[in-house]
Amino acid sequence: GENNETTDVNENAGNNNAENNAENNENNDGEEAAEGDFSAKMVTDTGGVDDRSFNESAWEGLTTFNEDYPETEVDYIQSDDSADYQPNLNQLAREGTDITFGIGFLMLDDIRTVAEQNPEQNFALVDDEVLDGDDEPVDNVANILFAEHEGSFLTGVVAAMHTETDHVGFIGGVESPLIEKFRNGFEAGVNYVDEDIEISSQYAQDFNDPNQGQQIADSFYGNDADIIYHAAGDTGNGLFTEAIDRREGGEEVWAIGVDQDQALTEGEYSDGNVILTSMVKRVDQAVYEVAEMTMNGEFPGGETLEFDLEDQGVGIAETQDNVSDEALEAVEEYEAEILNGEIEVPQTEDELEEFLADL
Amino acid sequence: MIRDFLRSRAFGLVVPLIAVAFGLIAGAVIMLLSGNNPIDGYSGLIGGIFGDMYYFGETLRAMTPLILSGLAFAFAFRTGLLNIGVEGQVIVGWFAAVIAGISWDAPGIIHLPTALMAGALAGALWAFVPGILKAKLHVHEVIVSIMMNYIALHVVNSLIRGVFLDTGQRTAFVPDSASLSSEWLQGVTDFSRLHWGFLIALAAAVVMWFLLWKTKKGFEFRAVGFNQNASLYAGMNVSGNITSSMSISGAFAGLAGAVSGLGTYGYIEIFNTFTNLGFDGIAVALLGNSSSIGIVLSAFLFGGLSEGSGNMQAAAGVAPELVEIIIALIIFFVASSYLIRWIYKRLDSIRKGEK
Amino acid sequence: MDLFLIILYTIVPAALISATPLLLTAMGGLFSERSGVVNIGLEGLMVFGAFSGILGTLFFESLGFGMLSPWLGILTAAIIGMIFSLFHAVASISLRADQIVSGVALNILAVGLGVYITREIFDAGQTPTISARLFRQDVPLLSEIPIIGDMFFSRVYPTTWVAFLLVIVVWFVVFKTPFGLRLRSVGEHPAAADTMGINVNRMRYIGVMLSGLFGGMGGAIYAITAAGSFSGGTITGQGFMALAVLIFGKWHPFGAFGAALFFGLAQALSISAQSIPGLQDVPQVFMLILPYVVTILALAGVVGRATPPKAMNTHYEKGSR
Amino acid sequence: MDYVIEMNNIRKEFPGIVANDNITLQVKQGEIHALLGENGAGKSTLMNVLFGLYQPEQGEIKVRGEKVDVTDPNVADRLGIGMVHQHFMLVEKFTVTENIILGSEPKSRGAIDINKARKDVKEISDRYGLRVDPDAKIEDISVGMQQRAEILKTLYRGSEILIFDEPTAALTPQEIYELMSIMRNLINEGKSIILITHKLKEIQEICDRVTVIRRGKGVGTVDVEGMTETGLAEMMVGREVTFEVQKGEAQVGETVLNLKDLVVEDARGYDIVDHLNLEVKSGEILGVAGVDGNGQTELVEALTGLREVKSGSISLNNKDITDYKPRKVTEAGVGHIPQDRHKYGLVMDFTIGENILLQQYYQKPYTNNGIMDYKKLYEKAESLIEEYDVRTASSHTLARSLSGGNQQKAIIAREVDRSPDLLIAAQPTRGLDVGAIEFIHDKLVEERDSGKAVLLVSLEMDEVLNVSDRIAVIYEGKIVEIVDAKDTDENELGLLMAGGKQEAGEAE
Ligand SMILES: Nc1ncnc2c1ncn2[C@@H]1O[C@H](COP(=O)(O)OP(=O)(O)OP(=O)(O)O)[C@@H](O)[C@H]1O
Ligand SMILES: Nc1ncnc2c1ncn2[C@@H]1O[C@H](COP(=O)(O)OP(=O)(O)OP(=O)(O)O)[C@@H](O)[C@H]1O
Ligand SMILES: [Mg+2]
Ligand SMILES: [Mg+2]
Repeated sequence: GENNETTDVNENAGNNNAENNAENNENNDGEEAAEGDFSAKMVTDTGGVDDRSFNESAWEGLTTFNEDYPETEVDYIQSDDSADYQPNLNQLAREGTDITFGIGFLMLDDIRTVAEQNPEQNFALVDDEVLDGDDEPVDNVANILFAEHEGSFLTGVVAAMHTETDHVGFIGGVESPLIEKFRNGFEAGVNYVDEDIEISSQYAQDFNDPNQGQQIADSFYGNDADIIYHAAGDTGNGLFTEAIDRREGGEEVWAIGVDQDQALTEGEYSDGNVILTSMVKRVDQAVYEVAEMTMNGEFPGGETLEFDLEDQGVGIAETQDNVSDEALEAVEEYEAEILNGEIEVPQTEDELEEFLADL
Repeated sequence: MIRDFLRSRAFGLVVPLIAVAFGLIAGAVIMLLSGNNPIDGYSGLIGGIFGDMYYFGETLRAMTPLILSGLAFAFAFRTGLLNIGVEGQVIVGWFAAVIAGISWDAPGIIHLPTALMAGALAGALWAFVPGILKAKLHVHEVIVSIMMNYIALHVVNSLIRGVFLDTGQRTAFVPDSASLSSEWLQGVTDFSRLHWGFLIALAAAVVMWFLLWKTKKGFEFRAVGFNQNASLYAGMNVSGNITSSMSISGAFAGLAGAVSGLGTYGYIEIFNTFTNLGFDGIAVALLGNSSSIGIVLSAFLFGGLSEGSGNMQAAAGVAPELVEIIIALIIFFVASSYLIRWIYKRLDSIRKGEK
Repeated sequence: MDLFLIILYTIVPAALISATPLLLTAMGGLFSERSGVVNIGLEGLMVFGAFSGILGTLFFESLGFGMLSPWLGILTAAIIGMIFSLFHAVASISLRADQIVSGVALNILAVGLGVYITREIFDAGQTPTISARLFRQDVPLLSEIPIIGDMFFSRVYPTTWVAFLLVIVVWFVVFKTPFGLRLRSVGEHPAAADTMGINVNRMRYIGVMLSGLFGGMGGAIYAITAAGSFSGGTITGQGFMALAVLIFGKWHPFGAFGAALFFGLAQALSISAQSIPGLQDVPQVFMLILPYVVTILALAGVVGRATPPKAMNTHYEKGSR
Repeated sequence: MDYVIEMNNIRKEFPGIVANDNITLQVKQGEIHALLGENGAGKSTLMNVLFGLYQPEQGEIKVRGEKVDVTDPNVADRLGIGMVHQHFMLVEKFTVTENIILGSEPKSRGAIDINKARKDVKEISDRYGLRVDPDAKIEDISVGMQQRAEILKTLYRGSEILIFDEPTAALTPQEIYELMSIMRNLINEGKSIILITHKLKEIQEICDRVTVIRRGKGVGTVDVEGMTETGLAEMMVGREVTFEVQKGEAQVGETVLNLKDLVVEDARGYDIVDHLNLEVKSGEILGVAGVDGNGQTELVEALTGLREVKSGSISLNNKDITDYKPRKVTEAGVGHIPQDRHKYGLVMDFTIGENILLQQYYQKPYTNNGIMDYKKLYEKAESLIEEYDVRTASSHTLARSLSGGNQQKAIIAREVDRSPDLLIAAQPTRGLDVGAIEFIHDKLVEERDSGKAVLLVSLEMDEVLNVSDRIAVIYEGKIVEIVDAKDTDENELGLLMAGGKQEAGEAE
């Protein structure tokens, strides 16, 4: 029964020194375990726990948490379709799970319903904000958001620094406000570096169609774009396929990955990797932190935690073999500008227009 | 004696039961081979179906649209048509029902029926296209309905995205006056999402049975399904019957979407892929031998297995895909009832030989 | 005119890429349905082909076969597809199951089994990405031909050309050889074939197994060229599209070739539309549904009635009429 | 005695029925041996046993004195046995040549050597006088040519012993005549033939000996010479059969059907019924005689609303019914026994009860306000099944499982029971045995005697001559002559059917 009043998002999210917390809580933990193991579990969306994207990342967060606190119990349930979300969330709640994570904004409504039905249980939603009928936050739900636009801005910067043709591309999965954040941030980043760089962008309207991803990439590269960023799930694999293919044919093209450091699993070709960089979203870290806070009796219920550049919740991938020093310097520079508020990265179409107008 | 039994109704029930048993045994073997404990797996599965009122309610909830999409396929099948387009009809039915729910206000007694009707009508309209093309131009209904599935997906998604988007990927919620959800049903099932759509689905099963086997139209639908020439000879309107039986099939499918939209979800979201309700409906119908009772029972099996699979994974660590394998094998064994009959005859003659 | 050519240069190669797996799988369906066995299970055959193609490629990669691996992967998929199709064959031929029912079961089984095994092997719902890939190449000499060369022979996957050659082979086998004549006779009038001493069920087994072989290749080529890995979502509906291609092509190899190409073109056009002046302003949804609408229109208007093999979806028992 | 074929004590059972019960059949070298029996007597079964399609439970088969085990058609083929099946075993979409070579195709470099095949077919067909077009598709050629293709199939394989199962059932008189001479050719070439037919005349004309079977049992084998038709029929049925249709004078009344300048197109858009005029009066049976393909099928289809009328008019009881839909035609008082009972006459997967009410299901008392009363439907069906002696296990049996004769009886029950003013009977006795034929002919006469008009369309000259009161001869879509049945004979009819009158007219 942790009762938290709504607190300032940033204030709370700023309190994210994971390692510090981990150490502080070693002692605490023994007591908790005596009362009964602390359990943190998650419900995946239909992508599954090994989607090489945020489900997988979230699960990594929980497993790391479990490694750090071996007395705790972590687990996940996989959803085969969106009708499963509610029963799965419910199942965990009924088991008395101390904190149940719903991964993905698709679970928004289900988590609200289940949270209302189980007011004693704690929940957290990744990628969206749960509000009740009166648009008020729900007490037993923590909301985890990411500043994807900020991370995408930085990949836009990298793309702008690397393009030889002054033409880059963006492939989106299904058009939605979330994916728009990626696109607007990216475009802002590219044009912030150089207003004259052309940006092609297209939605596949499908997260699961690599064939289409390849064809879109083909048409972008064919029209002289040399770097393409994707926020399109499996569809994005088609982008990598096309990039590899063109690389093997001697063309100097690049792809930019999303969510995880995709160069670790994708993009290899005979002479290196076609992935220039990736926009990483640290779902693992967010999940870890929220689990830890809950365990320590600091469940951020009713709050919205935005993980942004500042808390290193988003950013460019660690694999930087392909990124020029120049570009890295620029990234660092702009990152600082974002952090100190000089740059306000646009999230929506309207904000982007304003942003571009102001350049 | 054996011949009579093999032909009897009782045997008609025995076959699916044996098939289910075979399917479960095969599932157990697969679990063993992959290093899982079948007893744990199955107790998790059964717990996830009957374990408590919540799970049971969820199972009934899951089977609701499957009954309707099964009826949709079965109705067309009985009248000689292969409606592979149930999936698309479900999607447009879902969409139309939700839009009818959110776009105006009325007392529940008017609002809810209109929304349901809108769903059924949209499904019917979607099925009308392959129906009329088949009737008038002899275009193969299978391809047209496959194409209509994709068209439904893209058109509905783009309408949601462009016109009806509320937050995230979905529309606004339908108001209570257009909602099928029932606090009472949720109450007795411990907050499951069981809703009035369940009763609608059961009623629809009765309707299909009645329509096919008790009405004049049903007589004609079946006749046209079996022999168009003889039906023409007997004065029936062949192309009219093809078009209407396809549309009726689509109406069932549209209702399947409508009850999902108005009951389980309360909204429609941008679909990342197909809902699979339609494709599963094909399997439900075939497993249920395209009869109303059979469909209700096989929808229960489908709903139960897929609901229970979550618990099976949680309790015994068995991948939920196992359930799909089991379902496929059950369908296989039911379809191959010849095998079961053959084994039965063999056993019987061995027994006789010993006497 | 120039613009038109430029459009063709973009969409024709793209069309060839999407047409290839559909076409191969449709060839498989052709063998099966020409022998009288309906094959709604093409989807499942592609799924299993994609699964075994990726698995095979990964396996041969790990043995150090290098760039040969994807080809061996495709071969693996063909063989495993053939074995997997026995499920449909045994059920619908020997056990007299309804062919449609059995095909639907095959589809469900393929996804279930493919993902289940994937989980068992990789402890994940999807396989790792293959690193040995097939690459698009210019066809020597032919790509030098003006206009046509750039459209059809530049930057194509070698699998596309293998597929096209196979279409000719299929045509030859089905329409020019004794085997083909017998296969077709079994699909048209099994009793007649039986009286001519042809083993009806054996021909049908062969027909279905060939559908497994081609469907497996189709799925594998899709997975290897486009996706690079296998998961439950790799094949979503391509098998049904292949079925449509088969029917649209009136159960004829060249008809299916035309249908697959037509379909590929419509799809490629829908994707490239955004970079084509004049089409840019058309709302995307119209472009997305274009391939499907055009197919329906073509069926309704130009192509008209397609008569399936007469004995399709029937069982043959000796002496029955 | 040297028999080419000896089938001794053959027994073949099907679930619930003994189709062949201890039957013995011995065929001499070089003879045409008839096999005679009612529908369902077991003739086809016996031949399928000989051809290796069925395995007998008991009995032995000797070919040229040697005991053989015919396990499948390939064995029969090797033994030189070929069979022309009752239901054609031809692939409709294949060409004649393809059908003939199927299963033993000449090859060159892996492909079918189609040129050699065509040449071989041509050679054999010339040798036996079997005119066929080797490149024509089966679906495009006449039944007679299909028949010849069937025969060629056996000859191509070098069969010495040929089985013909009811080869003449679907042939026109000309084609039958041609077939007879082909059979004689074959005998002259040293082959032996087993012929199954229901037409006693044919047996008398061409066969040497005849084996009769009744209900699965052998009745005996006799020389044809010295046997009368009546004798054969009695042997077969086990009772006396009358061939003359018993009927009194026609009591002719008002005109019921009146066709004026009727033009109907066939599928290819050709005026196959060409300004046809015809009247049928109550109380008479008007027979339409003609060679197949002279517009009979299209005429009947136009009359019953199944085909569009291009011009001209149809009136029934002085009411114009041109272009009525089938149901309105039926309700106006027309009954129709269709030529193709499987295509139009029956829904094979419906029960026999549902089929018997196929024209009335929608009326009271079977349907009330759109709701069917199946109890009433089956009650009615059962009384008709009884009245028309339809042999079926029950009214709930699927039509598919009835024998042809009984299926036809069910159709007749349905059409006659409604007591239509005009009964159109198209080839009502095709393929039926004499008992069934007798029954159907009696029913037609009964209708006529109760003051109805009957239009009988038949390709069988005997039937037309025996049953009709007046005969209209159709040639190239026109009625070229109407004669009184009493005043004409086969010769005159044959001449008229071949267009004799027109030629005579043109010559004038
Ligand atoms: N495939 C079968 N399965 C079961 N019973 C059969 C089968 N074929 C024939 N019969 C039975 O065997 C009996 C003999 O049938 P058969 O076809 O040999 O008769 P037939 O003398 O050729 O008749 P028809 O003159 O009508 O051709 C039938 O009455 C039927 O009961
Ligand atoms: N495959 C079968 N299975 C069971 N019974 C059969 C089968 N084939 C035929 N029969 C039975 O055989 C009997 C006679 O059939 P058959 O087809 O020989 O009659 P028919 O008068 O020759 O018909 P047709 O005019 O169509 O040739 C029927 O009573 C039918 O029930
Ligand atoms: Mg017979
Ligand atoms: Mg017969």
